[in-house]
Amino acid sequence: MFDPAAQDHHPTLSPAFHRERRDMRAMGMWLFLGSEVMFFTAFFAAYIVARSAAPGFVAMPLERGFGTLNTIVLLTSSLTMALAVLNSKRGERVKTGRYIALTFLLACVFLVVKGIEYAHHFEAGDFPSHDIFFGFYFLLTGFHGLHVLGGMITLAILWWRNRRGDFNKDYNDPIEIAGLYWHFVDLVWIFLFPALYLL
Amino acid sequence: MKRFLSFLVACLFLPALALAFNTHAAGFLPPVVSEQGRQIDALYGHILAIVVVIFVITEGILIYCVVAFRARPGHKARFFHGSTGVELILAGVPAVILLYITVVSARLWERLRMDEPKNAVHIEVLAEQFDWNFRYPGPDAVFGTPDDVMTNGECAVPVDRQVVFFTSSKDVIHSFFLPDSRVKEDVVPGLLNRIWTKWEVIPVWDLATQKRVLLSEKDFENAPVAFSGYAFKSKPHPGKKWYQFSDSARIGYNAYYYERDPSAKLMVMEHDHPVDVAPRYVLHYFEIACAQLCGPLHFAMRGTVRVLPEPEYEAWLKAQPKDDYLASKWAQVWDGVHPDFDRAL
Amino acid sequence: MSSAATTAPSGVHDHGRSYKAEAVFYAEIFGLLISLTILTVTLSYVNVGWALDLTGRAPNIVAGMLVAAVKSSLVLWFFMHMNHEGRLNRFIFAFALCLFTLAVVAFSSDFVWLHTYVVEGARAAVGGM
Amino acid sequence: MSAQTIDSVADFVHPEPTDFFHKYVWSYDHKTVAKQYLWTSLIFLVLGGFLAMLIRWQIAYPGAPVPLLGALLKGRFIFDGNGAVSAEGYIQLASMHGLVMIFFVIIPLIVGAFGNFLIPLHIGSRDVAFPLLNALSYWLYFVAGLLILASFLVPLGPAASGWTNYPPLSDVAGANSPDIGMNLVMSAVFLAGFSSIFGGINFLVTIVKMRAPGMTWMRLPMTTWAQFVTAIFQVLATPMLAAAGAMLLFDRILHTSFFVPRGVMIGAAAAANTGGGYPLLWQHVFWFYAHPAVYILILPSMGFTSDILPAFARKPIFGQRAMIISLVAIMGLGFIVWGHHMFVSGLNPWMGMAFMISTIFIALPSGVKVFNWLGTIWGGSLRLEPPMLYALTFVAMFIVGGLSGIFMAATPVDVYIHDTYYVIAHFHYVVFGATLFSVFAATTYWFPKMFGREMNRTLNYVHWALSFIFFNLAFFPMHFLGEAGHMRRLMTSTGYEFLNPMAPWNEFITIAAFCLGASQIVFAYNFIHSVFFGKPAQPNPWEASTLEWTIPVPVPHYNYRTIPTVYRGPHEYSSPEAAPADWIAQDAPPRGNRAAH
Repeated sequence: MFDPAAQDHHPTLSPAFHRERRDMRAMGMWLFLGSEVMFFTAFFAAYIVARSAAPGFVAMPLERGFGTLNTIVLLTSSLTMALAVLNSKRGERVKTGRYIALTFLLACVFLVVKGIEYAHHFEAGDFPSHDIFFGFYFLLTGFHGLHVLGGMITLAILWWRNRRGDFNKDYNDPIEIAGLYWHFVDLVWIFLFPALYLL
Repeated sequence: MKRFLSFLVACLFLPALALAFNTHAAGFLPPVVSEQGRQIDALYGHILAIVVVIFVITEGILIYCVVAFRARPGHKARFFHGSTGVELILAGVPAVILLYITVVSARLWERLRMDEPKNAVHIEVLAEQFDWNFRYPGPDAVFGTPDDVMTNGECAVPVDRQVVFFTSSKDVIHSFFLPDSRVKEDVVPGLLNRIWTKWEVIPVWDLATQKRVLLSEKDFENAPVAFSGYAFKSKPHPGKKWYQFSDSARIGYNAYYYERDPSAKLMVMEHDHPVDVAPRYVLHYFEIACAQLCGPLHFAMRGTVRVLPEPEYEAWLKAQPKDDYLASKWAQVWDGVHPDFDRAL
Repeated sequence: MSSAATTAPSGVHDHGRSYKAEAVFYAEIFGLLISLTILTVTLSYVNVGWALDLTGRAPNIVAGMLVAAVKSSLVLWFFMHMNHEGRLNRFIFAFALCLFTLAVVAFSSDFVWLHTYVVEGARAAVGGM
Repeated sequence: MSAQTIDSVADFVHPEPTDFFHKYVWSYDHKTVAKQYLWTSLIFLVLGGFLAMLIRWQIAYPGAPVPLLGALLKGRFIFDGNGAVSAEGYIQLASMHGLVMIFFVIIPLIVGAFGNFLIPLHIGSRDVAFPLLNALSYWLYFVAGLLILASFLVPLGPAASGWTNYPPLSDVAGANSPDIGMNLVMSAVFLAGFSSIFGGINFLVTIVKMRAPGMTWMRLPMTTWAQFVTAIFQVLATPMLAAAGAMLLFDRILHTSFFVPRGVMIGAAAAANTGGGYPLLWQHVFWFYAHPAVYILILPSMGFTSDILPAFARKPIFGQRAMIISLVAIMGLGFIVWGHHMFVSGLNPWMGMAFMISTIFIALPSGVKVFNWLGTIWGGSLRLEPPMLYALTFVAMFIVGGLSGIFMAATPVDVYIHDTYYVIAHFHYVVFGATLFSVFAATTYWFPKMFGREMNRTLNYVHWALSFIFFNLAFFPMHFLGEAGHMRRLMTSTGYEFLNPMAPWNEFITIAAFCLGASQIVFAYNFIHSVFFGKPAQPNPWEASTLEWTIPVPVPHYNYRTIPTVYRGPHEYSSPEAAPADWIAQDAPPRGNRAAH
């Protein structure tokens, strides 16, 4: 009989426990993604309002080449993340580690490309205070970049825990939850890319 | 028993409050001077009546329950979970009342904000941190031309004519609030808001009773009103900048205006020659207040509206001095940035 | 070894497909996403409304948003396993998206009215300066 | 010793901390986190109340030096040269009173403290879903509190543009808004927002996934139902505040111009922001959050009342299904009524019409709830203990607050009474009269379970009587001020002639407010004294039937030795099944004489 008072520090957790825990964490992450949707709602609503109602609003030309490259990089990282989750579900520790590392690298590429773009803008003098379009550009891509950075930190921790062997076929929901978050970051970029660069 | 009595006494306080609320409430609304204001007051009284009835019934039930169903030996609580029939009534009756209030309010809201009056007097209002500036189009009926009349802190309007205010702000959000005619609209920088009203009475100050009196245009004709010199000066002390807070002249302005010693002779004008008639009234004004927090001196941002009959209104317009400081203020903000009212964003 | 792997007990939404099939499926989704990206970039160079000879940006904007919506629902449905999530998680995300549309529609409808009523209205009211 | 195998999350318990640090400071236990929230928000309540009294002093006696503090702090903080409240200081007082009370007192108190303590106990679980996230959200709130306190000590003082921070006043440098203090306060609100988002996520997952067997949605106590709807508001509305805060901080620091239109001139100098933004955008995004926020402020209190009234009327709640339906209705409507804060702010008149209709119909669920509370106490046998008195006052004051809200929902009337003391009377009746009285009710009701000791009953009666009388004397005359058109946030009304007749009322309100502040000392003394020296309490002093009363006092670390199975609703008082006694616990096995409800 389970006696809560006699709790020792290393209880063994059964697969049923992990499945329940995974469902709770998935619901928690979906709620967090719901709140993130609302966070970016405010920015997108403000951007759409500024474009539709401001007579003086000029959509400044941005480097579409970098934008497209970034989109492809993020989509690839979504693929590698999905494969990492798939492998961790199959208990393939080595492959999972490799795919997490690949996702991490792609995220670095994304940030580097973003950095180059920012550098070009700063050289051309397009600071956020310069024009309201650039205010929105730096606001949207800045906060998206912060979310990518947050995702990278989580991926690094997961890669290290995976190398240490924490995960197995039963217990792998941290990677799956991080996958949810990463796909959401990619989702935001999918909407952000046409809004800022193309239209 | 002691516990219950103290509760009962405290609860009797509520119905007394309700009665006080009812009788005293109507007393605080300032006397209304515009047609819209009367409609708003009527709607307010209407909703107040409904609300006080609901208030007395529900609080009464609450107090009755506490008295009748208090725990006492031999009294058992009845066990029931509630019936959907009662629920429907409890939801239906308020729904009908609320629907009625919605319909009444919607009709009045449409009259207040949606049909702008035609051929009205147009006045531009430029709010700035802690002051109101007004501009009239002048004879050529076009704003931004040299013949415009500009004043600071004080504007005159003809009585019994629709007046449309175009309000915008130079720095932060203010709010153009006329308490007597129940008008209020925020003044947002970068946006041209329009608010309109019509004054039906002329405010005059009764020197005998030291009280404000509201005269209709007809009574104003044959009332012994003194047009003292100060009625036309927008600033009592030409030399001083009178809107700085530190100099309390601004707050004291109305005190100065009325505490003239009785011996000072008031000049009563009949068209253009003085007449020695003992004046009973002096021209008075309605106040403009700022209702939106706009900075530390938000409380001192006060303007005045002089309501005048038509001829006096024209005379007042002509008598306004040209002030290039005011003109520069308009040029910088109003015409410089938003030449053709293109103030959307 | 991989055969044992396929029947992972804790694979909550493991639909029995082999690892190979699963990976290929993901690759197909990825290919679709990349092609949609290329489509949306090419669309941006073209005046989408030429068939109805519409000038202005509206058709481009609508096309761009439609493609973005398709791409995001692909990612949402397959990569994030929304197809296997419980009804509750779908409801949460759907409710957030409804609030997104509510916010966007409400905010912009206030400002669009302003642009037409205030600017034109003002000019008309004062004799069209 | 054989390692224990745990096969269900309900059995997982964090090992009990032993040393002081893990027991009280960095603790995962929802009961300790609740007490941390409780003590911190009570401290901020004292600060907020103190700011309110300074405001009232300045309104009643404009320019008069503040009695004790004025001479002491001449020239510093919010005091001017001769110890009176300065013009900038008054606006900072008003803004910080609002900000501190809403973000740092009420939300942490009713959602952080009581939500944390009660939800796991009410649903029969050992802890919340994510204990680490629970501790994190408290410490985020704690850091935000430090930032708020720091903003008082910064040279130009804290925020000075109202708790709503409308730009361009809060946005453009030089428009009399303090520089660093405003940034500190905005980032504090930003952090407190994330603290409540994480709290909301935690509670939603706990309520949905960790209920004891047999605890169906209809058997859930009303407190947990209210916390469920509040958590949804928190998770989906608070991010809008974070985003609006981020845009405002971008404007203030990077001089972008999201909310600053073209051509803004402060005095003679042009604003640093280039312009192109739009001030009403902030109001839309802010109020999209802030109206759900004011429901976050009231819903948990409705939950407490819906649980306390049946317990002391010894009778099940009247129409539990209708109560739950109105809760869900409030959740639905809560998101579409934010425009009623902007009727006179240049909003499109047609949208004013739309928001009027949705606002008037959000009064319906509240009305249904009030009638159901009256139905609950109708026919009961009321034990007039202190928690019952406070809960009845909640109902009485919520009726007044709700009814005065209808005036503002009718748009033409709101044109006149917007931004006047009528609005202040309305929300203080709802926030102080309803929510804070229900916090007193919840504190006195669950004090034995929280601290294992009893509060002094007579002191509670004294506090209730004093607070009730002085509350009404202080806030009811504000309706009269509102009717006279007295604007809010006015440092002094002596400048306006149409407000001269209102000066005696202002002084009357100030005196009543000071007495109200003094009468809170009774409760503070009673609370602190009883925590350490109160009489030891029994597990179920009120003979209540919800799950938390079935466990020993003080509550063990693991809450339930064995997870209870639930057989009936939360308020089965004086039901035939209970036969001799007039209550039966939720987890008592069903007796033959009546089918479990």
